[in-house]
Amino acid sequence: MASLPQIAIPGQRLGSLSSYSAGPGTHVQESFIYASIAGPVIADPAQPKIQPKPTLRVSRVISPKDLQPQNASTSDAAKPKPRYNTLPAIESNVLARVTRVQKRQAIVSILVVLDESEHLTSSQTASDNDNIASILTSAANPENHSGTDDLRFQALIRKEDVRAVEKDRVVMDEMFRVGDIVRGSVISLGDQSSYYITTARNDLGVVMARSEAGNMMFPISWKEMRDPVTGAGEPRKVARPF
Amino acid sequence: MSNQRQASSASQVPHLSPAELSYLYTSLSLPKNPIRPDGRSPTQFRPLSAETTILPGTNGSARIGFADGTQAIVGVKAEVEKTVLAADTLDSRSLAQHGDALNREGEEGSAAVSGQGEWVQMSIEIPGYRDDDALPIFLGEMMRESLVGSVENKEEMAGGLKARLVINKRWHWRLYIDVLLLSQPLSYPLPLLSLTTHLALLSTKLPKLKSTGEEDPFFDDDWAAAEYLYPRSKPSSGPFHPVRPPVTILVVSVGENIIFDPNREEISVADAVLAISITRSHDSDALKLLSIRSIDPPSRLTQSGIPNSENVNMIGSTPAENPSQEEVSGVWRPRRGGVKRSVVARMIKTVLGKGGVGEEVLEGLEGVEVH
Amino acid sequence: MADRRRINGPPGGTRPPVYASLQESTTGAAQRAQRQRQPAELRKIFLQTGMIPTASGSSYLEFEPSASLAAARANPKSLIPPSSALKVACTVHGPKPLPRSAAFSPNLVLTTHVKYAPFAARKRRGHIRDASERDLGVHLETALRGAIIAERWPKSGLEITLTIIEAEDDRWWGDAPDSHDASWGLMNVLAGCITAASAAIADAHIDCLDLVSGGVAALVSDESNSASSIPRLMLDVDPAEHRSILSACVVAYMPARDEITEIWLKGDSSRAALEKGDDRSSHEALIDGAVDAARGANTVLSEAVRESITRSIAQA
Amino acid sequence: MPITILPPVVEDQSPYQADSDDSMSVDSDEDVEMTGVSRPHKRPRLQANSNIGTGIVTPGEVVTDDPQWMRGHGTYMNPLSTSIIATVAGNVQKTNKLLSVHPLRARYTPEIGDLVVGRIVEVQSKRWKVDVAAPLLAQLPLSAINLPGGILRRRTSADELQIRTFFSEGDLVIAEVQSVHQDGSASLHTRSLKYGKLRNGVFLAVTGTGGSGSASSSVKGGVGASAVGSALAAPGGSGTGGVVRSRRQVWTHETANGGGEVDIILGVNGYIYIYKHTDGADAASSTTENVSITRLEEVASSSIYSSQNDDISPQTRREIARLSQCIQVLVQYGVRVDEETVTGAYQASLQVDLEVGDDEDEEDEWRQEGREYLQGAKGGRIIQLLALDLAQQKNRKKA
Repeated sequence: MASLPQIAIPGQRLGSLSSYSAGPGTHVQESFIYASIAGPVIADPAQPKIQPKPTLRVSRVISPKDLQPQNASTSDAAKPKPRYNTLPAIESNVLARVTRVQKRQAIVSILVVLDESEHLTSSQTASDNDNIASILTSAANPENHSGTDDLRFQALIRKEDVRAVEKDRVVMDEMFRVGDIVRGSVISLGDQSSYYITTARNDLGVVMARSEAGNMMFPISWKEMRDPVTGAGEPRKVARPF
Repeated sequence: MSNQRQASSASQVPHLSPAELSYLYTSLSLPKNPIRPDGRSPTQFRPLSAETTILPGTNGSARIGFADGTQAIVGVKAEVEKTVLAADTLDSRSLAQHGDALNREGEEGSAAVSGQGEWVQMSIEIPGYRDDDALPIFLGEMMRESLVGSVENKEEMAGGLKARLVINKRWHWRLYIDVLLLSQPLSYPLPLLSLTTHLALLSTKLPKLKSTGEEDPFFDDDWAAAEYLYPRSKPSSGPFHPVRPPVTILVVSVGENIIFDPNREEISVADAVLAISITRSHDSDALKLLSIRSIDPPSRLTQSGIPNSENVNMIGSTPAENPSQEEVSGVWRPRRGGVKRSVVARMIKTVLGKGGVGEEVLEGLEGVEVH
Repeated sequence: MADRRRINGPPGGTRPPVYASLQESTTGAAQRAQRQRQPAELRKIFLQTGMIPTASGSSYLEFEPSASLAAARANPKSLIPPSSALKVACTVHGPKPLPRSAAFSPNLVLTTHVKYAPFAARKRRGHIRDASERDLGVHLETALRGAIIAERWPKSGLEITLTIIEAEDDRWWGDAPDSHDASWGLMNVLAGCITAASAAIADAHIDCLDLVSGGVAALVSDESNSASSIPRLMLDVDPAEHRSILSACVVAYMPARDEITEIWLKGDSSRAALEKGDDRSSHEALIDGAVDAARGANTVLSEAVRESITRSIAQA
Repeated sequence: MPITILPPVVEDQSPYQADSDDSMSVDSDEDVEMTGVSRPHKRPRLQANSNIGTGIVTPGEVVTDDPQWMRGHGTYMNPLSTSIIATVAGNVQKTNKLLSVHPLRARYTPEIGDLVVGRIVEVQSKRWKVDVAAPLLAQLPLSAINLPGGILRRRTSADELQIRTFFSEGDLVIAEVQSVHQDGSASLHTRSLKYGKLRNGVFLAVTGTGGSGSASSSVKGGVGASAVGSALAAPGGSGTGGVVRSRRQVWTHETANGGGEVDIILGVNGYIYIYKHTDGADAASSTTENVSITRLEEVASSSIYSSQNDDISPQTRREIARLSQCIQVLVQYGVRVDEETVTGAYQASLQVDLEVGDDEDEEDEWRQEGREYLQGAKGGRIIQLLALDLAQQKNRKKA
């Protein structure tokens, strides 16, 4: 097995299909694995039963921990990672802002696609939230609501996908309001334009919202949030806070 | 919608199912003897009907129709125009002439001798496309570049078409070639347009010049005395190598096979599409290559098929998270990548070679009666 | 079609002022730039990625100016620069959602815009894209589409914009127009655009089969009597340096797969002086020459991409 | 010779040549009329007592003044008079006392129960939009397809999410018209094992058919189709062709030259699909009695949404191409397309190959394999043979 290059550029031959299987960021040509994007090369170790061969991938995310896997713990003081063009895929978690609430569905625009690695280890999510805090605060700000939606992928939350229980009694207005930030999971790549998102899990739902009065609210139950200033509660499908 | 996508690219986006594409690709790539959907041999063109000089108001015209009903009409008009040097050139010699009278005799303004490519204007009208869409522009540039580029060194046609348009130092002909497709194209319209343009130019006549030298030009008003733009008379002796307008031929490669005049279905599974312009060589029987352009194969935009093993609607299938990248027989995969040099070379050879397709096409066109 | 929305410059373009000293010099020895390079020697290329922070990917490419330009600068005889060298900026936006009206696409929808800056060439260009710019866009799209793995990005669009800041000359400025046929500079521009766009796409982390680069080769004849001389094959020609270019070829080439994604050859390639024992036909030699030039550009390209990824890792 | 360039065809026949075959105006159930009735050059005006139901009428022409007739499609009545006036150009048809004009050339008008071949053009959240050559796109609701895993299964929202895995843009489907809406657009269903996604073959669109089989597809200036056709006294007269509603729209054809069995679907809408016969589907449909419903579903659904082709031998591909060409020849010469004519043309094409094969030199290697281009001079010969064949059959029937 030839040694792997640390960094690959598109078109660079990484290894043979006989010793590796091809992961994201690579493609196969005549039984060899080639890189298809530029970035650090990572060989995920083989998992018995599911994946007999180690999987080769080229990472889109450039973070120091990918380069020094042995001292991953030292990289906890994660600086903002440059994030590149992740397309929503089925089962990827996203943060989205609600742009319209209709009787049978809510329309949201996807702000950011969260990394798979990040929802695997919950300890990482905290730092992950730091990373995207700036996106969220600016997105939750009512002044920033116009304009950039055309550049974001649109998604739908259908009424039946809002929560797992009492599906028939869902009233969309009591679940989401325009401007809310929602954590959701992609369930379908959908039709021409929209993706489909579900929030029917405890950890999914509204993560940030402003009250009628315009104040940031905090969650008090799985279906209510409260304005710290006025003390008024508003119904929401709330994501379990961490 | 689909029109919008068409407009963004020079090739048409096909609407075929993955199963159809796969069937076609396999049929066309059968080693040695591809099966074309309409039973033609790989080098066979669709039959067409042609006539020339159909428009009395033009200097030359032609019409070609395919059996499927698509027709193209080309009209050629010529106008006399005063020669002006382009504003962006500082012709050193014209400057020199001011100061240096000695140079005058020896060097003429070269533009006046060789003609300018701008004197040939070409416009293509295709129903369903705006005139600034990619397809008409791409086709127009493609046909014009081989037309003005065909430099010949033969006596009657020295300097090619451009030079033929020179009347004298101060006057020249301007040629307008207007190409009209009568219906929305059912296949890539290049061969149709090119063949029609060829015939129209063959039939183009310019009035006989009566003036001589540098005087203002005047012409014989007897149309019967007019001369062909591309001379048709045979020399009394010696081999006959007529000067002819170029022809652009569409060639595709599918697998190992090379296929001519593809219809829409065939082009949508092609690995590579080339437009090759050729003309007769002036000093031998061989053909001359004028230009090659690759055309974006529409197969790159197609939808891939799903192998049964990954189809969620199949019993016992396992929908793969990361779709496998290996080829499965019977499953269409959009073409990706380019074309090998050896394939390009073979495509050119099939066109140019002795007794090749190019020769036969030109021969066929020569057989069309020109009044 | 006149542009009514803007106030345009004079319609015919402007001539640079002509001074007496120029006339003297033109009557004297010819000032034509001379090719200093070997026939197979390429111009140096400057290429850097990530110059435009707001774009998903970007690059800037510059060809090394002809040696005669430096000489002319050092010892100005004329106000007119003897040659120009390509400068291109490329931005990539996306992948982003397709417009609402667009139909479903299983693949990444690529759109390319090639635009000359108004001041890019000796003659001023308008703001509206003309036929040759659209034509370039089509060629570029063909070249790139073959390299991109489009099915990885369903329902998304990618917009590639190339701004040509300085174009290549089509001929030496002192020659009359069309004395040896048109727009050879366009082919150099296309080759540069392909290389630049490829770098920007890699910078945007769009999946590609390979880095695709552009290269140009031409058959040139430098003797004044072009009929008798035998044209020679040269790589990466600067049209300003040659009296007569008979034919030229530009390819977009992927070295890892040895495949051509775009080829554009034009002109009379029937005669060429090849080395003895070389039994290729001259157009094949021309295509091979262009591929060699593209290989050369590819070394710069891959180095630039590698450099940019190392840089971003260092920052992380 | 790779290129054939023909002089343009001058159509100098009598202008009324198209209606030389009067019997075509009658119900299309009848067999093709062979006798070319020569008509007087000047057509009599159709007036009150004249012979109604003959020939071609043009829009605005009075079909009849006789009040005993009821007006049908393609006609209108001035409220102030009793005369029935044509609104389209076409053949007059009488059904009992109903008088209608069948357009010579029209787009397909869907009718309930029609078997159609369609192409998916758009995927919406709960239905597909399907091109069936009608003026409006037809719709295929998600609820009108067979869901994999059992016919009795309820449609779930999960099915909605993966609607694209059943059919997606470009896919060809064979379906039946379930209902026709007010605006003339159709709703389709594929709730039968006969229906579903098409693969293993080629698609062919017969242009300009109006469903009920009135079409003129000969193109002026095309490759001499109509001229040659009429010279050979094409059966069915010129001016009609395309697919007609008939007893069998789908059948299996046993091909020659080792091509095996090939299925042909003639969609009433003029879309045709020719594909390799697969035993799997056949087994499923023919053994309906023996297999339990759920088992049957399993068998059928193993191929119903597949987009993977089976292995198809070159011989089969060649015969599929031959069949497709035969249909094209039929259309070119204005002959209606149904099982009888397609089978006849196929046999004729084999015969033509034998004829040609005898006297042709070996000069052209491409001609060896019997996969020549049929649409040319050979097309004419095929039609000639077909006409003979059909005439004989008819005589036999009469006798």
